[in-house]
Amino acid sequence: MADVLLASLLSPVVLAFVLGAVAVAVRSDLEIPEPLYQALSIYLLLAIGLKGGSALSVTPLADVAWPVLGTLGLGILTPIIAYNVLRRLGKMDRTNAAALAAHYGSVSAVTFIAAQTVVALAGYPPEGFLPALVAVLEVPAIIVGLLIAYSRGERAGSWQEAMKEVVTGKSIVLLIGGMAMGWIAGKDGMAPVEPFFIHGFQGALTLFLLDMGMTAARRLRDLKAVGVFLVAFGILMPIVHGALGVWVGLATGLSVGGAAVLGAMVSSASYIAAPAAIRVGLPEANPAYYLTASLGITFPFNLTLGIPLYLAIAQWLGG
Amino acid sequence: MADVLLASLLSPVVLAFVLGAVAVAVRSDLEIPEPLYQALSIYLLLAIGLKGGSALSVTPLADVAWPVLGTLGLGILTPIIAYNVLRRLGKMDRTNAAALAAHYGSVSAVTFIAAQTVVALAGYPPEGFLPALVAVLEVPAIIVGLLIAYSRGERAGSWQEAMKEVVTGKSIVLLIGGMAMGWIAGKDGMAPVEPFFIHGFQGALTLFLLDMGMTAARRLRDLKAVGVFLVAFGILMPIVHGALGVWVGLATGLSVGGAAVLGAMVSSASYIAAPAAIRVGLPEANPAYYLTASLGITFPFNLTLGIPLYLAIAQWLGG
Amino acid sequence: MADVLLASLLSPVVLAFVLGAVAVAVRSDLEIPEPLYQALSIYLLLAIGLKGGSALSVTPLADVAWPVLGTLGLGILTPIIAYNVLRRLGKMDRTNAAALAAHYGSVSAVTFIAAQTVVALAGYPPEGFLPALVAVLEVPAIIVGLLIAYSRGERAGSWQEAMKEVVTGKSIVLLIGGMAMGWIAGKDGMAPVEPFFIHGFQGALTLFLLDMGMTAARRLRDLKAVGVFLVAFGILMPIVHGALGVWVGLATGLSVGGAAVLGAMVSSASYIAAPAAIRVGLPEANPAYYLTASLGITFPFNLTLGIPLYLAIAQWLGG
Amino acid sequence: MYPLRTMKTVTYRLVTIVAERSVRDRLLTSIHQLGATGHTLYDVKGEGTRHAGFSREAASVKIEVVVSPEVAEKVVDHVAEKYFAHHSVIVYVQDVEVVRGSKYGPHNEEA
Amino acid sequence: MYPLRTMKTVTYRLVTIVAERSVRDRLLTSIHQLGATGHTLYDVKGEGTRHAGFSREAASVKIEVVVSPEVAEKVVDHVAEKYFAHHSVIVYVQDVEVVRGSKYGPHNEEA
Amino acid sequence: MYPLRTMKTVTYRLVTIVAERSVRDRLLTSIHQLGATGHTLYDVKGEGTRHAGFSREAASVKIEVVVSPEVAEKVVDHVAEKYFAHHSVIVYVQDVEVVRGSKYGPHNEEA
Ligand SMILES: Nc1ncnc2c1ncn2[C@@H]1O[C@H](COP(=O)(O)O)[C@@H](O)[C@H]1O
Ligand SMILES: Nc1ncnc2c1ncn2[C@@H]1O[C@H](COP(=O)(O)O)[C@@H](O)[C@H]1O
Ligand SMILES: Nc1ncnc2c1ncn2[C@@H]1O[C@H](COP(=O)(O)O)[C@@H](O)[C@H]1O
Ligand code: NA
Ligand code: NA
Ligand code: NA
Repeated sequence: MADVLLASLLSPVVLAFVLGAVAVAVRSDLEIPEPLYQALSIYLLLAIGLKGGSALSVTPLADVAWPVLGTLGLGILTPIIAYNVLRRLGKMDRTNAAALAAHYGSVSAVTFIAAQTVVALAGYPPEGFLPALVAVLEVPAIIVGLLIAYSRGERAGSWQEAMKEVVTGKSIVLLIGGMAMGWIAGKDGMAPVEPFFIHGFQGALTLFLLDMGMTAARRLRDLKAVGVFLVAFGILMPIVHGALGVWVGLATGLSVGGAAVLGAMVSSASYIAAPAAIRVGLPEANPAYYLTASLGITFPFNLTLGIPLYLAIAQWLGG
Repeated sequence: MADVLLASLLSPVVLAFVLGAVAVAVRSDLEIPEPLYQALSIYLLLAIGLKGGSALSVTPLADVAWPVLGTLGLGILTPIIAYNVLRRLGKMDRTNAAALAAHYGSVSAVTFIAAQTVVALAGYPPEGFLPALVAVLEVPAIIVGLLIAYSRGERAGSWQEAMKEVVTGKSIVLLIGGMAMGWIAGKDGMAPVEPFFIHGFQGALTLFLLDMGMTAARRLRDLKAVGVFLVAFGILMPIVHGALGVWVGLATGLSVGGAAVLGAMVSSASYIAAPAAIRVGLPEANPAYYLTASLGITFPFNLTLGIPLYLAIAQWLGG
Repeated sequence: MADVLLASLLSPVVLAFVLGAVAVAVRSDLEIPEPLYQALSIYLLLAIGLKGGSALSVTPLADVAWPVLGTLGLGILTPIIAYNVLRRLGKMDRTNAAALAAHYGSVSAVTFIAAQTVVALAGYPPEGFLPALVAVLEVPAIIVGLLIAYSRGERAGSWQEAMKEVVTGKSIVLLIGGMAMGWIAGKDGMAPVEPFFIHGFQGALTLFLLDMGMTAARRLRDLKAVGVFLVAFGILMPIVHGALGVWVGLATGLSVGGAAVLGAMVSSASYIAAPAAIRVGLPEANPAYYLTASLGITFPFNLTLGIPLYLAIAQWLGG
Repeated sequence: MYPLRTMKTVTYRLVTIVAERSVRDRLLTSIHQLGATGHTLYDVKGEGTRHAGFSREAASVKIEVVVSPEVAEKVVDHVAEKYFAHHSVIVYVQDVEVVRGSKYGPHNEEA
Repeated sequence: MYPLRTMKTVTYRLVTIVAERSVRDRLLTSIHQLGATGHTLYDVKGEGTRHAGFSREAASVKIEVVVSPEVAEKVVDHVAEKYFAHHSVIVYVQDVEVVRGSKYGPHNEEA
Repeated sequence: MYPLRTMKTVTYRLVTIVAERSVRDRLLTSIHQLGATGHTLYDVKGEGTRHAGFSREAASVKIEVVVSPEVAEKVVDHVAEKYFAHHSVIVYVQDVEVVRGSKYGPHNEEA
C-alpha cells in the first residue's frame, strides 16, 4: 500500500493540486481564467462519458446490471446515513443536514477519474464501464436530500426548479450525452477523436487540478466558520461510505480495481451537480458548510489518502 | 449509400451536434463559454489552412488550376441562382434576397470539414489541397451579393467597410494565413505542430459541433418568423448547388471524393464570413432570415443527409 | 548559418508571429480572446517547467551547478550593463533606465522556447535542464533594477509589494512549480501527461505566437514615442548580452546548443514578470518605453535573426 | 442635469441587479413578465455581506434593465421579496435619459 | 446629491451604448472624433426589441464614455441618426461626478 | 427622480473605478478598509489619456462599490491621492437608490 500511496501522491495530477494550493498560500497573482475552468470541466465530463460509453458498447449487459443496481442502492442509502450522522451526532439543523447529505451521497467526477488512474497504475485495471456508475450515482442522492428537507417543512426554494436542475444540469447532460455518443459510435467510431479525448486527458486533468487546488485552498479560509465536527465528518464519513462502496462493488461482481474505484466514488462528495441543485431547492442552507466540507476537506483527503485506502480495503476484502 | 449515411450519422462529430441540440431542447444549463467557442474556431480555421497549405506545397500547379477556376465560377454563379430563386419563386424583397444569396454562395468551413471526414471514411480520400478551394469559394459570393444589392438602390450600409470586412475578416485571414504558413513550412516543417493541429483536430471539432448544435437549436425557435418557403429553400437550394458542385468538381478533374466534398462546400451556406460582411454592408437585411436558414436548416441538413447525398451523386456521375 | 536562419524563419512558429503582425497591419477583425491568451501562457510556462524538472531529475548535480552559477551572475551583471548604457549613451533618466534594465536583465520564456526548438532542429540538442536556468535568470535582474532605482531617490511605488510580485508572480510560480512537479514525478510519472504537455507544445506555441505577433505589431505604433536610440538599444543590447551568454554557457560547460540557448535567454527581455513587478515598484517609469522595446523590437529581432546569430557565435566559439 | 437639446429624451429608470448565478434564469423570466422589453447581462465577480464566495461555479451575474418607473418599482419589489432572504443579491436604481423612449415600454412622464 | 467635499468635483456625463458587435469599431472611431478623450468597453449579452439574438458571433458590446454635456449630446445624436434604423443599439445618458475634470475634455459648468 | 413607493429606499453612492489591473488588489484592500461592505468587479478594455494600452497583460478592471456618501468621499480621495499621478485610473460617483440600506454601512440621510 505504501507504494500505491507514494505513486499516487507523486503523480503530476496530485502535485498540480498541491501547486494550486501553494499558489494561493503565497498569494500569487496566478489565476485560472473562468472560461478555461469551464472549458476543462466540459472536456473532462464529455471525455469520461465517451470512454465509458464506448466501453459499455462491448460489455455484456449481465456484467453491468448488478453493479448498476448496487450503485443505485448506495445512491439512496448513503445520503440517509449522512443525514442521520449529521443530525444525531452533529446536532445539525435539518436544512443544512439535508444539503450536506445530498452532497455526500452524490459523486465527484474528478475523484472518480483520479481513482481510476491510481488504481490502474497500481496494477488493478478497473472495468471500462465505470463511468456509467458515475452517472447512476450522481442523481439519486440529490433527490433523496431534497426529499428529506421538503418532507420536513416549508421550503424557500422550488421543488420543480430543483428537479429540473438535477436532471438537466450540465454535468449529467455531458456525462450521459457523452456515454450515448461513445456507445453509439463504438470503439471504431471513437478512433478519430481519441488523440483529443483520450491521450490529452491526463494533461487536461492536471491543469484542472491546479485550479481545484486553488479553489480548495481558498475554501479552507472558511474552515473556522465550519467547526470541528464538520472537519471530522469530512474525513470519517468518506471512509465509511468508501468501505461500503468497496464491499458492494465486490459483492456485485466488480474486480478489485473496479471495487476500489466504486469505493472512491461513493466516498466522494459532489461539488458541481449537488451545489447547483441545492442552491435552487434549498437556498436557506449555508453554502459555506457544504462547499467547504466537500471541496476543502473531503476532496483533498480522497485525492491523497482516501483512494489508496479504498484500494487497500478492496485488496484485503477481495484479494 | 446507406452505409455511408449511417457511418456519417453515427460519428462523434454529428452526435455532438445532436447532443448540443438536445441540451437546448431540455433547457439544460450547459453553456459553451464564448472564449472557448472563439478559441475553437480560430484553431479549426488555422488547422484547415495549415493542412491545405502543406498539401499544396507538394501538388503540381496543373492539378490545382482547373478546380480553382471551377470553384471561382461557382462562387459567382451560385449567388446569382440563389438570388433569382428567392426573388422569383419566393417573392422576397431585394435586400433580403441579396443577403441570402451572399450566404448561400459562400461556404461553411465546418461543413467542408465534416464532408472531408465522411468522404474519407467512406473510402474516397479527397485531394489534400481542397482547403484552397474553401478560401477561393468564400469571398466572391459575398461580393456578388453586395453588388446585386448596391446596384439596385440606396443602401444604409457602407460598401467600403463591407469590402474591408470581406477581405480582412478573421476567417479569411486564418484560412489564407494558415495556407501560406503550411505551404512555406512544407510537410517537414509541419511535423512538430502535427500532434496539436492534425491529431487533435477531430476532437476539437466534436466540441465545436456541440456548440453548433446548441446555436442551431436556438435558431430553430425563430423558424415561424422565417416561413415555409425559406425552410424549403434551405433544403432544396443546397441540393441543387451541391449537385452542381459535384459536377464541376468531376469536370475539372477532381476525384470522386474531392468532387463530393466540393459539392458539400458549394451547397453549404456561410455563417461566419457572410453574416459579418452583410451586417456591415446590408444592415437593413433581416438577420433572422439568413442566420436561421443557414445555421438552423441548411447546416443540419448537410451534416446529416446532404453530405452522403453529394457523395452518392459523385459516385453515380464519376464512378 | 544560412540554413539555420532559413529553417528558423520558415518554421510555423515564426510564420504564426508574422501572420499575427499581418492581421494587425491589414486591420483584420481577428482577435485572440484574453482567456485563450492566458490559458496558453499558463500551459506553456507549466510545460517548460515540467520538462525541465523531469530532465533535472536525471541530471547529476555537478553538471548543473556551474551553469546555474554562471546564469545567476549574468542575471546580476546584465541589468547593470544595460543601465549604464541607457544612462551614459542614451542620456535616459534614472527611473526609465532602471525599469529597462530590469526587463533586459530578465528573460522571455517564449524566446527561450523558440531558441530551444531552432537549436535542436539545427542538430545541436541543448541540455534538458535549461528551463532551470530560465527560472534562475528571471528574478535577480528585476531586483537589481529596482535596487538601482530605490537607492537613487524617493519612489512612488512600494518596495515590498514589488518584491512580493517578483517572487510570487505567476510566471515564477508556474515555472518553479512545474519544475518541482517534473522533478518529483520523474520521467515515468510524466508519461501520462506527455501527449498533452510535450506533444501538443509546438502547436500551442504556434497559437501563442499568433497572439504575440498581434501584440508586437500594435506596440510598433508607439515606435515614434520611443525614439531612435531605444530602437538601436533594442537590437544591439541583445547582441552584446547574447554573446556574453554564449561565452558564459561554454565556459560553464554547456554544449554548443546549450550555450546558444543560454545566449538567447540572456539576450531576451522579459515581458511578463518584469512589467508586472516594475508597474508596482516603479509606476513612474513609462510603460511605452519598456514594453515597446521588449515586445516590439527585441522579441521579433531575437525570434528571427537573433537566435541563429547566437548559434553561429556558439559554433564559432565552441566548435 | 443637462437635458439633451437636439434629440428628444425621456427619463427612464435603470435597474441594476447583481446576483449569484443560480438565480439568473428565474430573474430574467420574472423581469420580462413584469414588463421589461429588454435586458443586458454579463458575468462579474463580487463580495458582499452574504456572498461567501461560493465555489467558482457560483460567481455572480449583473443584469441591467432600462424600464419605466412603474416597472422599476415592480422589479425592485420582486427581487427584494423573493431573493433577499436567502440569496446573494443586490439591486439599485438610477435615472437615465434615453432617446426613443417607447422602446422601453409605456411611460407617462418626461424628463 | 451629496457633493464631495474634499476633492473638487465636476459633473460630467456618462454615455452608455449597448450595441451589436458589428458596429463596435465604427462607433469607437466616431466617438473619439466627436470629442471623447477615452472609453471603456466590454462584452455583454442582451435581448431587446430588435436583437433577434443573431448568431453567437453577434453578441453585444457595451461602451461607456465620460464626456462633457456638449459631447454627450453629439454622441447620442450620432448614434440615433446612424444606427437606430437598422442596428441593435441602445444609448442612455447619466450625470457623473468626476475629479480631474479636464481629463475628459473642456467643460464650462460645475456641479 | 421617481422615489420607489412600496419598498423603502435610501440614496447611497455608487463609486466606479476603472484602473489598470496592476493596482486591483491594493485598491480592493483599501476600499474595504475605508468602509465598503462589498464590491463588484469585472475585466474591461479601455483607452484614456495615459493608458498607452500597455501589453495584453495590463488590460483594465472596473470596480463598483455602493457606499454611504462619507465612504464614497474617502474612496475618491484615496484613489486620487494614491493613483492619479502615475497610474491609469479614473473614478466617478453617482447616486443610487437601494433597498435594505443598512447592508452598505451606516448612513444618516434618506432619499
Ligand atoms: N457594497 C457593495 N457594492 C458593490 N457591490 C456589492 C456590494 N455588496 C454586494 N455587492 C455585490 O452583490 C453581490 C451579492 O452581495 P451579497 O448579497 O451581499 O453577498 C456580491 O457578490 C457583489 O458582487
Ligand atoms: N430595456 C432594456 N434594458 C437594458 N438593455 C437593453 C434594453 N433593451 C435593449 N437592451 C440592450 O441593447 C441591445 C440592443 O437592443 P435592441 O436594439 O432592442 O435589440 C440588446 O442586446 C440589449 O443588450
Ligand atoms: N473619458 C473616458 N470615458 C470612459 N472611460 C475612460 C475615459 N478615460 C479613461 N477611461 C478608462 O479609464 C482607464 C484609464 O484611463 P487613463 O488613466 O486616462 O489612461 C482607461 O483604460 C479607460 O478604460
Ligand atoms: Na458520495
Ligand atoms: Na455555398
Ligand atoms: Na535578458
